[in-house]
Amino acid sequence: MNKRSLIGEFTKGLIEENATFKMAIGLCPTLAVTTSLVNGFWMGVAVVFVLTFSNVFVSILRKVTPDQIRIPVFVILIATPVVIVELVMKAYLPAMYQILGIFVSLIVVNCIVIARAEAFAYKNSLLRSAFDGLGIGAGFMIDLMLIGAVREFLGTGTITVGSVVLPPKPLFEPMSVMLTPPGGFITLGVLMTVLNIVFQRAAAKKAKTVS
Amino acid sequence: MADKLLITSSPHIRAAKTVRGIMLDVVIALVPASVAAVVFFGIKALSVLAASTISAVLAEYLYEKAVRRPVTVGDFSAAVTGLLLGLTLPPAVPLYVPVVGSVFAIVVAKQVFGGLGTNFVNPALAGRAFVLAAWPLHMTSAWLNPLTMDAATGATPLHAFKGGQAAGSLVDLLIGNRLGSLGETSAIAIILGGAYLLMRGVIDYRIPVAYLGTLGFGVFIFGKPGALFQGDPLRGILLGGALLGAFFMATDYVTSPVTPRGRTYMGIGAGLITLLIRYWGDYPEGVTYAILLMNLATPLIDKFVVPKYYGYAHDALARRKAKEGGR
Amino acid sequence: MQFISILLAGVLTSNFIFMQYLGLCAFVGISEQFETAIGMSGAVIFVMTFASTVAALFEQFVLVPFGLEYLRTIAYILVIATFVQLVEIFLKKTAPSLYKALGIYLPLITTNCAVLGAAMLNVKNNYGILWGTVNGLAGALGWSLAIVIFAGIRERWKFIDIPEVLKGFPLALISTGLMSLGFLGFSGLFKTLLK
Amino acid sequence: MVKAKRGSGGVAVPDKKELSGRMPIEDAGIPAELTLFLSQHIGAPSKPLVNAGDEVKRGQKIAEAQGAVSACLHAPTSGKVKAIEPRYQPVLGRVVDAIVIVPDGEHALYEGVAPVGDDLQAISQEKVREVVRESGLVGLGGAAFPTAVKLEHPPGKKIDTYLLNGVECEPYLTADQKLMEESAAGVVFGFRALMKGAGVEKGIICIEDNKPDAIKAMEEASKPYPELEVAVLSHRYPRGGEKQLIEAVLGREVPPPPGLPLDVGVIVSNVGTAYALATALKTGLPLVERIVSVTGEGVARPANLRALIGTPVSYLIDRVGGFSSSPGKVILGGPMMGVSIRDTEVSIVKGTSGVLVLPREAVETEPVLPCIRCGKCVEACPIRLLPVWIAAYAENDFMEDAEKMRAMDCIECGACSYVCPSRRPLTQSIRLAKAHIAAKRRAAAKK
Repeated sequence: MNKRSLIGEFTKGLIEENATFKMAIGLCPTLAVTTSLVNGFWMGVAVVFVLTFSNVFVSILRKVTPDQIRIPVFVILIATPVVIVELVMKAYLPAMYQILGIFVSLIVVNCIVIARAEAFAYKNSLLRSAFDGLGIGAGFMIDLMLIGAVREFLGTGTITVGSVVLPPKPLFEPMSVMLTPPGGFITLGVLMTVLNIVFQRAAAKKAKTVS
Repeated sequence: MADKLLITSSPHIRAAKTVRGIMLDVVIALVPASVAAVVFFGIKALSVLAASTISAVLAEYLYEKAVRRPVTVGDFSAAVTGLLLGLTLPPAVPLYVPVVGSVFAIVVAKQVFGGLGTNFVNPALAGRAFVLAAWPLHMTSAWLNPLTMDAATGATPLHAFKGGQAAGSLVDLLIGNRLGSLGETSAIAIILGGAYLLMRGVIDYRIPVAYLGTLGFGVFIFGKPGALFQGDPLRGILLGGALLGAFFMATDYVTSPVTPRGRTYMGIGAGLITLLIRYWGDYPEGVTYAILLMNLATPLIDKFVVPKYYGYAHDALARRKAKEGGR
Repeated sequence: MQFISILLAGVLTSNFIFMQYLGLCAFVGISEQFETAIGMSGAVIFVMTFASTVAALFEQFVLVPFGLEYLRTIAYILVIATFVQLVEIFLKKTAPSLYKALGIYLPLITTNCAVLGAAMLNVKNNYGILWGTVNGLAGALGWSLAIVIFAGIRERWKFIDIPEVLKGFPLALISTGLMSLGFLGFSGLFKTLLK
Repeated sequence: MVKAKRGSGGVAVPDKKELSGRMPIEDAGIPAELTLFLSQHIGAPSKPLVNAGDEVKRGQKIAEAQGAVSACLHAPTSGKVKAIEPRYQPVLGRVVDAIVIVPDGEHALYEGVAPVGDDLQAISQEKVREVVRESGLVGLGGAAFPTAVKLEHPPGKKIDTYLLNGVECEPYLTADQKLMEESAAGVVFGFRALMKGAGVEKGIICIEDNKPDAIKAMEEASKPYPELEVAVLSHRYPRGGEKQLIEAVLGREVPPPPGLPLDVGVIVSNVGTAYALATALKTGLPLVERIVSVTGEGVARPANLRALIGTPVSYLIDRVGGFSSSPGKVILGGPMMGVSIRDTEVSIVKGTSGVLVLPREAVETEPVLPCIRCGKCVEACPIRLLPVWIAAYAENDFMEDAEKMRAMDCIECGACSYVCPSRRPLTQSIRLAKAHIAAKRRAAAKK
């Protein structure tokens, strides 16, 4: 396999190896915190931070970690940045910390983070791992924001970022169901289907131009 | 001539009943309830029913065209779903409620699983549950007074009944002269339709009997606040959506068990959950959720409640003997 | 009464899968076959109940006395991982048949966020040791109910003919949504009775 | 009179008995050629005793039974053996060896044909069994299982009841009904002989309530014999299946395959078989002819014909005035379990109870729709299986699951396919699974 450029390690996480829509991992927070765009954004930030640092730590220690106990080691290496994120959020974004609730702590068992540690950082250099973490994290953040935006728009009729409300007035009667669990599951299911179609079309187009 | 003879596997004759015929029977059975709705709630009722039915059929047609499948609107199942959904809505809901409900019912609850026969929840009820969760205010307050057709404030008779009040005369309940969703007010019209389905052999009596029996019995026990065994089972059954649910929703073939005994369990289970939600839950009525939840249990019921095959007793005996012999 | 209330909440009104979004990966991943779903359920019920107990004990006797609450996440995950490991060794020695049935599921549970989630929720709700254990059991029972129902439904999908883009996760998520729509009906259950 | 219970499953089928059931039985006469398959039914083929060119006479044995499940064959009329050659056997669906006889029109009786007697007291059990064997008697209800095998049951089994099957639950067919109406005394005599041959003390004659005349005739004829009773059953398909009959009349259930009625102390024979035994005892004539209902909306004048075994189907159809309209399907047997045939030049066998012609417009195939899981097939299945799942497994090649769901217990009665509103070929799919499983078991047994 050809080694990707560092930029490539970053961009692959956006679409090609997108956590939610391609790999379908880390589903719990994907649904639990995506009732609005902003929630999705902050959760995404937390994941980017954890993922980057856990990847870096794992990569640094990859040579000295015995194979048999690597999973427990990973867990500790992941838990460290998680605790940092928790403490920082609690201190500076207490309201957001309340909303995201236990799901910030649960990043520690998020399959994305463990999967990247196991499948990538454990086998790659520090820099590469850092970019991989950033990329996968960024992809995940985009996913969360996308789902959050869709649910917020349908569920409240508007999208609120800070003091900006768009559209200023709901154009239709908001469907509160979109903010509830059923709405979350169905939104994600439908979004996945739609993106599958998009990916499929893109792949078909690519195959056509190549041939 | 002889070489044109048809060769097929036996049997060589088929019963007259087809899927289309069955669905048509359901449509016919829904006519009394729909007519009653229009009589009591006028043009509003007609527009809601039309909106739900037309959008259901249209949604089925468009989805099937989009994924390049044979179009099955001719089997009337989409029309049945749309009509049933319309009948569960309050008369004064804005028209986008039936439209969104029908599209959700047909596309999300039915077609994505492969269409009629492979969906696992009753599409009409899923549609209703969706719009109920989407616009709870419309779904619980858009009532009209029957005949006068002016907007009604205040609670439905079911609400009063749960509070321990008499909730109207039995005659009014039977005819349908009360507040309520379009298709659930006139008990007589629903029973007429249900009787037609039973007579035509379309539905199995076990589900409605077990459902309404369980519900009536439960209302008798718990129906009066603060006292046991003093409830009014008749009003408990006539009020709310239990009749429509028992005859038309719980009996949906695709989402109810295939075995006779399983159907009895389905009815009992739906009755119990209805009681649970009605008396101890957040929602005023539990029929929709009760049947949806039993839909979820249906694959398990089908898996574990199977008839004992012919000659089973011999095998059971042999197994017992083998076990004893082994000791 | 509190016992019933916590149990009902965990199983019905705030079901881990349908209402709390906990343990989704395993829920979708291990529900394709009925027998495996049952096996996983057994393992989850066992581990989640007692992991809740152990975590609560740890909270009360280690974290709080020493003022180490900020290390809770890291502490809990280690406690759970160790506990699962111990259970595995213990079962292997004392109950080989049970180990055979649950063994392959046990390692998977460490990363099942429902287990850590249950322990975290216990702290959030101030449940203490006894009620924390009950809540763990309730959550596990609810999770198991969900996966068993879903496995029953998925068994029927062996033969369905649907577009490729819907297969797998999209369909699983949409159907989980429909199931959770049904579970909405339980909301507020027994609220009045238990006040 | 025995009041029968309802029994499991089953479907209400149209009667259609009035088409052929009004007129008395007619003689079909002698066709230009007779084809006697050496394999009339499952089991080992019989061994020919004649050669091409031989002269044979009516009642003369022309093939000998060989093997356990086998019966001998006799010449139905006098004539010349034209050839012994492979011909298409429609019921087995394959080409088998057949003795072809060109009748000489004399209809001369074979010298060896002599009455045994008509006093059952004077005939020993052993003699009855010998006559049954030597007359080539098989079950005339359709499956054509050699009767001798049933009578000579293993000594360990205790048989307490003999059921005479006059149910004829298949629509259209009236051969058994007419036989009971017209020759009740003969049927009762034959039944008593069968009971003697099997050493059974109690006999029950089973008839569906849609044949009041036959019930009356049989009650009349059996009155003098206290060991005989008549059981009247409600009309429901497949009440006349062996297992269903035992369940409905006696409340017993035969063990699953390979269980036999013998295992629950019962033997079942068809009324036609009883009558054939009566004929053999009284006149000495072996099984060379039978009653065939030639019926259906597709023939001009539906009737019951007394036809020689080996008569071509086309000849029988001509005897009832030919096709009334363009034929769609010609079926040997009834509409539920019969076999459709490609052309009418094939010949009938001992087990052919009817020739059913359905007009073209009645056999238009309807499109097969997806299963809507209405459960009607579950209610219809007389074995209480779940056809809905077995068929789905079979169609998708999950044969092991089909086997687990007891596909092998299926009796292929067709009730599930009949009721299916989606027109799914359930019976056919299950049959496929059975063939697959049977082949797998054979392969496993060989190892």
